[in-house]
Amino acid sequence: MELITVLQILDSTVRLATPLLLACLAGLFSERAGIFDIGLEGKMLAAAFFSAAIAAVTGSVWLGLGAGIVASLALSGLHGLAAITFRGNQLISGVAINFLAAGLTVLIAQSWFQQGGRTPSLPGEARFGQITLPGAEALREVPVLGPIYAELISGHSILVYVAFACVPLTWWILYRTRFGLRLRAVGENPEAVDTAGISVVRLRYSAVLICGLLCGLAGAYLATALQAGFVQDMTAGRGYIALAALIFAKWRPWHALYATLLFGFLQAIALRYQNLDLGIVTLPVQAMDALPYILTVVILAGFIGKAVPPRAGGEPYVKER
Amino acid sequence: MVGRKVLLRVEKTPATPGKPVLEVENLRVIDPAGVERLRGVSLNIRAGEVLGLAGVAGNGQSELLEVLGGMMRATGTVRMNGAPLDLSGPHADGQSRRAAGIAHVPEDRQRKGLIMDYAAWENSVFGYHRDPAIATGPLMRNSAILDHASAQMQRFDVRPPNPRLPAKAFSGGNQQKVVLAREIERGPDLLLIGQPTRGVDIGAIEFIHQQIVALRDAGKAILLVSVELDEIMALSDRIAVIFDGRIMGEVAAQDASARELGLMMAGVSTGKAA
Amino acid sequence: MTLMQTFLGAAAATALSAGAALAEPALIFDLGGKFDKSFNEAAFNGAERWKAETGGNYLETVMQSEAQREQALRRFAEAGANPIVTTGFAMSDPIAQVAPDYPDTMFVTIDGYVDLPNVKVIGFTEHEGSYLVGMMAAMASKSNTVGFIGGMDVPLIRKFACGYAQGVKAVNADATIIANMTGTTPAAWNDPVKGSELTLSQIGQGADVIYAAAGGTGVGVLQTAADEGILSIGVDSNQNHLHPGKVLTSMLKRVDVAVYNVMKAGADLEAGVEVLDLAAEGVGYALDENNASLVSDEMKTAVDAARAKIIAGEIKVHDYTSDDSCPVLTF
Amino acid sequence: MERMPKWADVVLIPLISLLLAAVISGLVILAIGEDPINALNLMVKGALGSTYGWGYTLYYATNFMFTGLAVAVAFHARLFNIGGEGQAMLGGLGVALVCLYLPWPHWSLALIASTVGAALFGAAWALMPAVLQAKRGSHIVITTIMFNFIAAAFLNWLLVGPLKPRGGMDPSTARFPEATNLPSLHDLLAPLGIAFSKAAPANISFLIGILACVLVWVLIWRTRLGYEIRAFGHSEPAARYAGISPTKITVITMLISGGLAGMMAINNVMGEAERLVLNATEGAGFIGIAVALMGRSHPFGVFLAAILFGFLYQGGAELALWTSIPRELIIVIQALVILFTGALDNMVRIPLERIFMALRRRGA
Repeated sequence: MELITVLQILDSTVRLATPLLLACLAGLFSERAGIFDIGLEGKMLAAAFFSAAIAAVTGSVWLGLGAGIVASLALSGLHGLAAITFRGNQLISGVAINFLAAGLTVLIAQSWFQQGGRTPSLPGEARFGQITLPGAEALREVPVLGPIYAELISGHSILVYVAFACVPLTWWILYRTRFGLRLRAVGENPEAVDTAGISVVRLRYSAVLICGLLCGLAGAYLATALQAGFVQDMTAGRGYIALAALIFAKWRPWHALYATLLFGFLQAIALRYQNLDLGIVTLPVQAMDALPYILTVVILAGFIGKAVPPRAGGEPYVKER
Repeated sequence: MVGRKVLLRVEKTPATPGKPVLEVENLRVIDPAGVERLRGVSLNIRAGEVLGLAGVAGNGQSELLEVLGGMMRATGTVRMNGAPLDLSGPHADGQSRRAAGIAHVPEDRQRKGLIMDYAAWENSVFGYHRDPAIATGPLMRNSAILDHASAQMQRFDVRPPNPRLPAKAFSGGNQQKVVLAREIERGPDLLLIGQPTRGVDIGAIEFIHQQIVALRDAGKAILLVSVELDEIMALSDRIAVIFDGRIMGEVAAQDASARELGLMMAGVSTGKAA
Repeated sequence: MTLMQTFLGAAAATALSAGAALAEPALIFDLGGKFDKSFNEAAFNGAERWKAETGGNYLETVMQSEAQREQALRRFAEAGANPIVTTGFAMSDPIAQVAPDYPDTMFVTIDGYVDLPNVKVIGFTEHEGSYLVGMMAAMASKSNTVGFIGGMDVPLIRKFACGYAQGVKAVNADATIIANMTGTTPAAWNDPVKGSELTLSQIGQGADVIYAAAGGTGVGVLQTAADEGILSIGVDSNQNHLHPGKVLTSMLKRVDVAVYNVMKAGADLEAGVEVLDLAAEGVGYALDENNASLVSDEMKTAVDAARAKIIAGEIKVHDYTSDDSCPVLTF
Repeated sequence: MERMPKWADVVLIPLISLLLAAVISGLVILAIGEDPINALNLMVKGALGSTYGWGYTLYYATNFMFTGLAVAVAFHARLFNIGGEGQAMLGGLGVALVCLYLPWPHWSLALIASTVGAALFGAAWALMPAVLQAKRGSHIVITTIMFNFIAAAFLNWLLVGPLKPRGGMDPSTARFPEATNLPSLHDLLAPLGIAFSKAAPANISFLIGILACVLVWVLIWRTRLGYEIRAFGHSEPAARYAGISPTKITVITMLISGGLAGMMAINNVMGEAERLVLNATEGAGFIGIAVALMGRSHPFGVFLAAILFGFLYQGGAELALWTSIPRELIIVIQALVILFTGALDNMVRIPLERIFMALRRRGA
């Protein structure tokens, strides 16, 4: 394969991995604090719709981004209410949120724009444009490194750079701040955190809201950067792939980056090639679509190291009286 | 606590031990975290005697009960009526233990001995629900079980004697009576009983103790585990002390002093080890 | 049930009239949706034109999944709608199942094929229209590489691709044609993300004009082509206005005319097969103020000449579906 | 002590949850500028106002009975089988293979074989997640979600490839032979002199659905296996104490659950479509979650909740035809039911318990 083809596939990998990465880090915060979240998909979808709708109405992508984050935070708040305050089943709450978002976005979109559950296509200023990094054009002619810099590293929307910056930031928050220490502790042993006089409820709500914020970015990226508007069910299972990536990464930030890049790469390949000829076998596109899930099951089966979730995950914390 | 001491003078005749029922040799358990919980325990119990196992909670007595009850895997040898028990294979489970004549009143009756949401009658066959006598093919004979439970509750003075109430609706003592009734009415050769009176009201304590003694007098072997030293001393014929997964020593009940047992429980060897 | 109705009786007036909507035409849009800016939207426009001109009313629904097709047909037939117009080849099989149960109702399939006495089949000569826009693509291309992005990989879409490729080769026998299909399921009609990625891929391979015959997926193709500064060609509806000055032309497939005509004919509609070709203006290319600057006089002359020759039978454009093969393009 | 009477738990709480969901749905309808009363009226008329409407309502209800029972059985063992969708898809494959590749002299024999085929394929799809949960402790929710996607990709591949008949354009199998077509309610009721719509797809599978409800009731409350499943669901340590193998119960329960989900295919694939199409399940596997929660995992409750959701589904489809309310309204209602009866159960329960406690104190 030529360098330019490889670069294009990698470029596409970066674009497609970005929403997965943001959602995966979102899930990481929530689950590290002991709140399972299978509602990533729904939050992303709601954010995608509201960011596109507000961007379309106001013409400002930044207002759109804000609206997307607010929508995602609202659903996060609902999840927190169910999972933390009312100590309900976190999984069921996540399922409900996914359906709520799937239904409401279309319902509202239809009533608002009357375009069969879409938003109008966004014009230039209502979208995140591509950022050309300094020197990209000048360096383009440099062999190998030039194209890599100009094609692969430069020329993405701001949210892509934000997403990648979130990885070290997440690592730093989790492992280098007191908040991060407590957050991890509350996911492993909430009793101990409680005994230390720290509010389990407040910690868990913060985690859930950070999750909402990141899902909001992911959704807004889909609708206002990757695409120019919202279409029905545009997340297309990305929330679940992010969840799979989270397991794949064993709830660690840097590994989340690698896992989402891998899954983004698989998507990029599946988008370009209907059938992938590997010489010996021809892999149908469906196999590539299913590959992230199959890999996750393999990981779960423990054939490639065991994925152990945070110990207190999924259990509502009931204070001993 | 003063009143309790008075109550603990259990009326009983000297034991007349028969043939060995349970023989335990070199039993070892390593928990999932890699910590050795039982470090080569050996003991035996004969028909018609109560062996009390004294010890501070967390020194391996729970693991011993769970291994003998079929809830935990172990290595070593255990013989029941001379026949070896499966400690780590497919038959290391509660059903096989019951078939071998072992009954078990678990320490944590609310989490293990009972299903708190099941009605008393459903709990009255818990663990014995595969008994062909209470089933027709795959179906359970619920009305027969209900009648049987009702009668059993009368005999064991469970209050209120309503078999349709869920287990969680009963007081601690009455819950324990439901468990005890279930475990001893079938006449097991060996009864494992852990913390028989924890969280049980005074009236029920006396009743439960009488039942244990009556079972002994009927020629059954009993392994009693309790953190209440008084209870151990009042009910046992022989007392073994466990510390850090090892048997520190064993004394006849009539020779035992609380001080000596207390030292052994703290890990101090008194030189009288059996 | 009766209690419920009594209880709710007061508000029932509008509901009752809805159920009694007799002999109104009905329109069933295929997966991809009514606002795909392309195939289904053309049908919608036709129906709206009929509505505006006649003041009549029509029933409509949009397919959400494969499994709903039969129910939608039956529901409209039960409600007395006539004719029932459907878009997309996938309705063939459900119509074949349902139509015999309602012999007095006329069913119309656009792009499908059902041989029954109460079914009207409307087809188009998409290969001819595609041939014309293929010529334009070849003339507009500077890199001598043009692209084609299809929706679901079915013979019908290959028919588009093959006609297009023949048009390209007619102008420039050395031109390279890159053809991709979005997918193998109906989801391929509505996957703008994938459309966008395929566009980038084709641009990477040198394409500077890309023809999208992919329903809603094409929206992503046209968007990305405009973003990346190359030309695109729309399909079915006139899509020139989506990105003025950046869409070379659109291959018109007058689904709107077809829908308008059958609705106008109403219950008098006759069964049988009707093929709307170049001569009938069933297919063609779009020229308006949005692409006027892109279409040179030379281009227009050449294409119009070819159009006349095709109608006259002097140029034969090979139809992929006639023998499931294409002489100038391999898939 | 019981904090409130059993009837309150079984009847009152679901009703209040449903009411909350209905009120919020009504507000949503108001918000998009439609009249909720009119909408409800349309739904009632469309779903229950004719035998045609009933035919569709019962057809959907049959789907939801199977998927609802599937989720309910797993719930009894405290397993959350979110994979009903994938299991039902595979069930469809089972039915398709049985109907297409074996010769059948009569529909009754084909139905028996298809039911077995559907159950086996559905159960097989639940096997891996069950084993992983039992042996490896991998969370069954995650694995069943993954298996839903894998099932979708697998069927996608089959339907555009190996199973698509020659010359077919859309991704589906060939039509099943005439002999495998199931009698519809129209055919079944005609001998009794009841005129039932010929067009509606409700068929004999509805009766099998009811039978499945009864059998699941027997299984859960009358058999040793059911006793063990429930015991395991209430307390795993207690189950181990009683000699109930957690591994065995997890696997068996999931096999039953997957089998039930798979059996849905005799209704939608064999009874209605008479061929296997893409996405034949239409989300019924997920609606099973709402149905099981609403029905308190009791087969009779599942039956009622399935009818309710059948009504919502058919009524919602009617709404989409006659008003500008999209069909997605059903998804919103479904989400709200899951939210209130599942995740926010305590929000309804805690105040209600307080009321009952207060009433009891006053009464005492």
